[in-house]
Amino acid sequence: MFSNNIVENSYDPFQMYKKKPETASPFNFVERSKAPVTTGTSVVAVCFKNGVIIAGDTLGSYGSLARFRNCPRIIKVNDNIILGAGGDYGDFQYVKDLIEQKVIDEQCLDDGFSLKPKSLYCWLTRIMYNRRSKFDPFWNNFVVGGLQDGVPFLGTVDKLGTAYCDKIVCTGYGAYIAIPLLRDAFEKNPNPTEQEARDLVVKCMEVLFYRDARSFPKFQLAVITKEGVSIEGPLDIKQNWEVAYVTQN
Amino acid sequence: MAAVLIADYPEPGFSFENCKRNASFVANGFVPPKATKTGTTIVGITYKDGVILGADTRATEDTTVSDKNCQKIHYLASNIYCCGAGTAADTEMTTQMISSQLELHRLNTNRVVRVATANQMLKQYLFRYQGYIGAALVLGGVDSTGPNLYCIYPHGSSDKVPYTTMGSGSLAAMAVFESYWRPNMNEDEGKKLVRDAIAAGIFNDLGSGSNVDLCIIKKGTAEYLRTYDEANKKGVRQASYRYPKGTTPILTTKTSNIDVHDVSITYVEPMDMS
Amino acid sequence: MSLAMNAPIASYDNMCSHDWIDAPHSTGTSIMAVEFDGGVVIGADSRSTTGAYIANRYADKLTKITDHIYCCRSGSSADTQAIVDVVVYNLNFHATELGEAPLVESGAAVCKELCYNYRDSLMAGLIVAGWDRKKGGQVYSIPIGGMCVRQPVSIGGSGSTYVYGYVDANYKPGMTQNESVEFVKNSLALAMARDGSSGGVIRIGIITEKGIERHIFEGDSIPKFYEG
Amino acid sequence: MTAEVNSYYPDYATETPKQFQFSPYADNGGSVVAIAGDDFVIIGADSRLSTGFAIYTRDQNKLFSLSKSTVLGCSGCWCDALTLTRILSARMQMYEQEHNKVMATPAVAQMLSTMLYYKRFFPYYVSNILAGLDTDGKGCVYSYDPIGHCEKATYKAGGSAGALLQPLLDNQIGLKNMQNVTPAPLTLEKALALLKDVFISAAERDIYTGDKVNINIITKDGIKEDTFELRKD
Amino acid sequence: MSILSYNGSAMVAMKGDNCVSIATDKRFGIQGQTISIEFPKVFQMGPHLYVGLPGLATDTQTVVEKLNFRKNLYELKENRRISPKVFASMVSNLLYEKRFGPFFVEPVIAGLDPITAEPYVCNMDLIGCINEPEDFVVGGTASAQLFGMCEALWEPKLKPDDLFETTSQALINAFDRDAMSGWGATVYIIEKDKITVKDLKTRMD
Amino acid sequence: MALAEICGLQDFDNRKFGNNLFDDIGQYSGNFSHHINLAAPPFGNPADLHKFNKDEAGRKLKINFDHGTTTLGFRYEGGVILAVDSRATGGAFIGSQTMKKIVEINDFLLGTLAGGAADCVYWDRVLSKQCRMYELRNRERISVAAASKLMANMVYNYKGMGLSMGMMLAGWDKRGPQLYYVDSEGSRIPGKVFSVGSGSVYAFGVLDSGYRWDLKDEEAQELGRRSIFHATHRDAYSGGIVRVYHITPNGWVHIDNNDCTDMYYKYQEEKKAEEGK
Repeated sequence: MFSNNIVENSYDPFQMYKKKPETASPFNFVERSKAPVTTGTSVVAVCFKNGVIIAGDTLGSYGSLARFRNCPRIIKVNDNIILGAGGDYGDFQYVKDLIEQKVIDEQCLDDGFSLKPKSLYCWLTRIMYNRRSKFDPFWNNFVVGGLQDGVPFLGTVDKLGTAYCDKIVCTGYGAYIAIPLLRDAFEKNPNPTEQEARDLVVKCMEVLFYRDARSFPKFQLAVITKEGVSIEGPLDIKQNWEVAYVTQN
Repeated sequence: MAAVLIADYPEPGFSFENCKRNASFVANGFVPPKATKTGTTIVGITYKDGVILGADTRATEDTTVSDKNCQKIHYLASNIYCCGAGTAADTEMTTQMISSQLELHRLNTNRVVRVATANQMLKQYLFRYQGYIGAALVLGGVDSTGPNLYCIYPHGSSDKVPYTTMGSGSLAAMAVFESYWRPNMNEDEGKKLVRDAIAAGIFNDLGSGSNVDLCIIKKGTAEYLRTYDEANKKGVRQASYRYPKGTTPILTTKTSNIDVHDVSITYVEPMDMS
Repeated sequence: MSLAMNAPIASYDNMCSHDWIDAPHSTGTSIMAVEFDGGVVIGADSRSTTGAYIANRYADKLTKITDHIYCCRSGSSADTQAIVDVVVYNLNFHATELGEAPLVESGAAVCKELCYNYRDSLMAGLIVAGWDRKKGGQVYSIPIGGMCVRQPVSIGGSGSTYVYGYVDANYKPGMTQNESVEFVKNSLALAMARDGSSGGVIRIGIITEKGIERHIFEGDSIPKFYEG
Repeated sequence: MTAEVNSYYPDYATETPKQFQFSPYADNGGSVVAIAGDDFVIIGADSRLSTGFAIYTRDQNKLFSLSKSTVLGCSGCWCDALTLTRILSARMQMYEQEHNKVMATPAVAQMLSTMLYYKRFFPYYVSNILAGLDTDGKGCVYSYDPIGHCEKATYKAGGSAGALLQPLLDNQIGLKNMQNVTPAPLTLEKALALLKDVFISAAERDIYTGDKVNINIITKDGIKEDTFELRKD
Repeated sequence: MSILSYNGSAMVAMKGDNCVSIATDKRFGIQGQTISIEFPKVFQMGPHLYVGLPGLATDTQTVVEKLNFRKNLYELKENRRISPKVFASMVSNLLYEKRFGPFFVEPVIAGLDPITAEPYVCNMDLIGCINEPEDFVVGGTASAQLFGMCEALWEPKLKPDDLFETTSQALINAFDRDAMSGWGATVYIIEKDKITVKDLKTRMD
Repeated sequence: MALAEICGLQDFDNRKFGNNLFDDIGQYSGNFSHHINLAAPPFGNPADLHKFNKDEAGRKLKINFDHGTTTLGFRYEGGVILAVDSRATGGAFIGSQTMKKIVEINDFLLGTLAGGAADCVYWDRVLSKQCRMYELRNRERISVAAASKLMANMVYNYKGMGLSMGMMLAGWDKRGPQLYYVDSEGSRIPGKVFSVGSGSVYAFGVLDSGYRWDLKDEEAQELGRRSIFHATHRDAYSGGIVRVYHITPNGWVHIDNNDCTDMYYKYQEEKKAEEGK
């Protein structure tokens, strides 16, 4: 555009002798104003020696209202994959249906292959990016955990389609509160056992409950190992409030 | 406005004479520049004998590190120190000013100033400016009532707390405290905990970085440990980039000698400015 | 102080507009006070938030004005703290002039005066409660806007919206001290369970002729209700 | 904040779901440097993937090897980079199947430019640097702007610390502003040392550059990988 | 476009072994248009003290006048030369007074202490937050480029000659990548017994 | 889904995702088969792009498009002279000092580029393909007029959508030396003397004062060189090296490249020598 507006276009080769033509939008375009409504907060996930743990609380918040307190956000996709989600619950259910359909399709083929976590992760990246490119994103963060040919796999995709794999993945407030704890622990012990990993994740859920105003003291914890998938919960968060007695005015 | 021949002697307090001009710049589409922020992780805890304050040492301007080793723990009085986050100049100047007021207060009352006094002065000052002075502070000290720790928000509210964190790395540091803080820790445990909390900020928050500064305040003493821990070492360069003499093309050279003897450098006892 | 001018330096960094950096510090809050024969019961949660981040999970929103008058604060932390500081100063002065403890009504009146005069710039919802020799236990509610009304039971803060029904259904005039404590505890527990800006522990104060008696209910001692 | 949500009764306001401003882009940071020599080319990228003030991961390889002699370094909006490279490698596969030969670096360079320009009105916010050996085995570097303006160079820095990195390369490889220096052919050792040094400098000052540098050394024998640690803060 | 880059400037100051350097470009432009290539941006404030004021040219000139006034007043009152450190806090206070309507300059100060001859460099943001590092400070529109150059080039204990080369190379190569600054450069090397001012041959486009 | 459709809910079951790689390839590289077709953005006016170049936190993305700047061209007795600088800037950052701003479309046709670098280069490339196609179809070289018309028509399709280009097409065809100016607004103007880009005002100053129809070849080349040089000196966004091309009846000739720094100090010397006389 031959914009004379120095804010938007700090430099324009034609600014010396051209005026900006006043043009109205040539398209009759409906701005999408979709936004997350009922939302889930953080998901915490780590890889351990022979598997992956994903945890998330069971609250569906409607703004600051703790509206639905029994919303499971971690699902088993198949024997290879577990999936955790934060963000809009409606979008999550929609994607969940798609995935379930996908899994059923695979089963129908009955060719002995089943969906692997990396394929699901890749597929999620595509649908998230494509929806983002249509300006109609799924307002979710997905965390895919599983066993890729026996090796633990953990990856995440956000609403833009930004995807990465790491041994530690946390979304929402977890990215700020749980990640520092987990990174520190993993630096000291890069290959924790299942029990160590589980203790770590439970600790993170406790700290998240203390500091995230959209969290809830009941959570699910899914573990995937060679032995299979187990989704426990809702588990209660152990709380410590002893400091309240010394902070009284 | 002063007369033409008599220059205006600086008046105390803020001056707003550029405001209108600057607003017109903004109205004309120029982007107002950003001041240096201390993205910052600052923390404080109380322990058995007193208070430990901690801070990282990075100051940022947008995404550039403008100062790698700045001091974020400011002196307020011999028994009170204060960590600052937010707009760097604001925290610097605010604490300087309150420090001088506390000193006057000490001289007036002839007593060790109390932390609560410093807290009141700071929060009232910040409240007056309604958040426009962007200083988020962690105030700690020991006085006749024992160890005291406050966290003060830019809008002028404050909480008395046993442990607290502020700044962009506050969540990382708070995660450490929530996991490991307990009442009545001893000094070594306390130092380690504060170091760990600041390190969590340094490594996980991009606005915080470089080194860990600590300040341990006990009854009667305050120990400022500048660069308590160098969390990150600068990488070692592979090569040296010294240039042989004459590498840079020069147009003109002018040398003016300063005759050091001519300027009578007599040592003058400096006025006590402290 | 009029600094509302388009300050050409952003007052806080927008590089990373996160709640815990940008949002003003506020007590999202559920607060409550009930009169009973011989005193009042006041109660509050302990969560103070900046956006969705819990800046302080041990906050004490029951603030002392005099030995027998307390104030429950909701709204902006900075504003309410400043108001209370001024009120304390005024009432102390008033008490010195009078030579006796000020009335709860006076405390409420000073609060109201401030809230009303600065109604456009302050965000504060207060409940002033206490005991005095003249009228016994009293509760005054001073919501935003600076009105003041005495109520036998009053609730406030963002969490209160969820428990108006409960309070209406369960308040009975002439409750005893213990009944009142239970009532406050239950109401606050319900509010905290639904309101994300309220939570933590329940702080309760019982103000009688003897002064205040403080209690804390945390974790398992907070009453549990349906959590589906 | 409550006040914004309900300005009439802020006392009792409860936050309803916030109206989010959706932005299709994110700045995930990262820097890329490539230096070409007579019979080699090296390309390095830091491994920090971040957003705002948070680090997503410390170990994200931003170098995509497209063939045995071509490597692409991407930084910027990571979701765009992922898509771009995916399509690019798919296109290269198609080319290989159609022509029965691997696409040469200059051809990849042109194709990338065309692909970037396709999204002229909704660009990939990615700063790309393509490094490889041309058909004569000579090292070459191509740099791009987000909409596909491509320029061939012998050295180039891009990404979040591009402005910090580039002048030193100008000076040390381009021998700019120096008198009395005799240009000598660039050795691999010198190029590697310089690459590491510029990253050390950038990690000091750019918050989005750090953790680790992944280096690919491309010679006629193929691609050799190397890594180098940086500051972690 | 930021107000600070309206006129364009590049500045750097470095500590050496018993010496300091300060270097500046010479352009005065109005956005893309180069008006003058002889515009002073570094000013002598004492025998061993220099201040550079990169930023908006009108404020450069206003601030230097105000600083001269305050510095003279100080030296009259105290009857001694101002030390760089004291001068820095004077500048800082001047800028912070205008906290809510700032001058658009980001000063760079370099000097030797008049008594101990200790090298001193510092810079500050536009509202006066002082940064006193051990090595170098930069300012102006080319500051990103300067940061990159200086981080690589600076070494401790540089002798005046080496300091000159290092400072000059850092500055020239940095502003060669910045459209808004350049068009000649001046380097000041401040030693205890002499000041050396050199004009550099640079790109003029 | 009849009821749903009656109710106007076309997307009632929109679970069909075109998410295989093949669809993506088509979706993300459509201009491989149709060069003139670019992807439509998911927002109304493509010129509104700048509204979206912020991340979620409202921080501006730092990546800028490359811009190129001062170019000039003039016709005279001996043909057409084109002279350009070589600087590409992204914001205030100088991305390149060696950008090639003259595109060799064929042996008798040159294009210069100013404005968005990618815009110019892409469309020049499309144009050169079309010129070649024309040549194959019609067994004769395309005229400059026709080529410029093709160009103007192509970019006219995208008028108002944010393309930024001002180019000159110069060549020698049946009708002799030709010079056209084409820009992204759809203008196409034949003329004798043009200068385009932010440095053009300075270039015009020198160019106009020295221009005559009957210039000698060397004079004409020096005039072009000097005009660009003075523009680079005054304009922050122009610089690098000055490239001069001359179009003769036998096709174009690349005269020389000169670094602006060398030219500056050379001209300074000359000036000094003259003053000394």
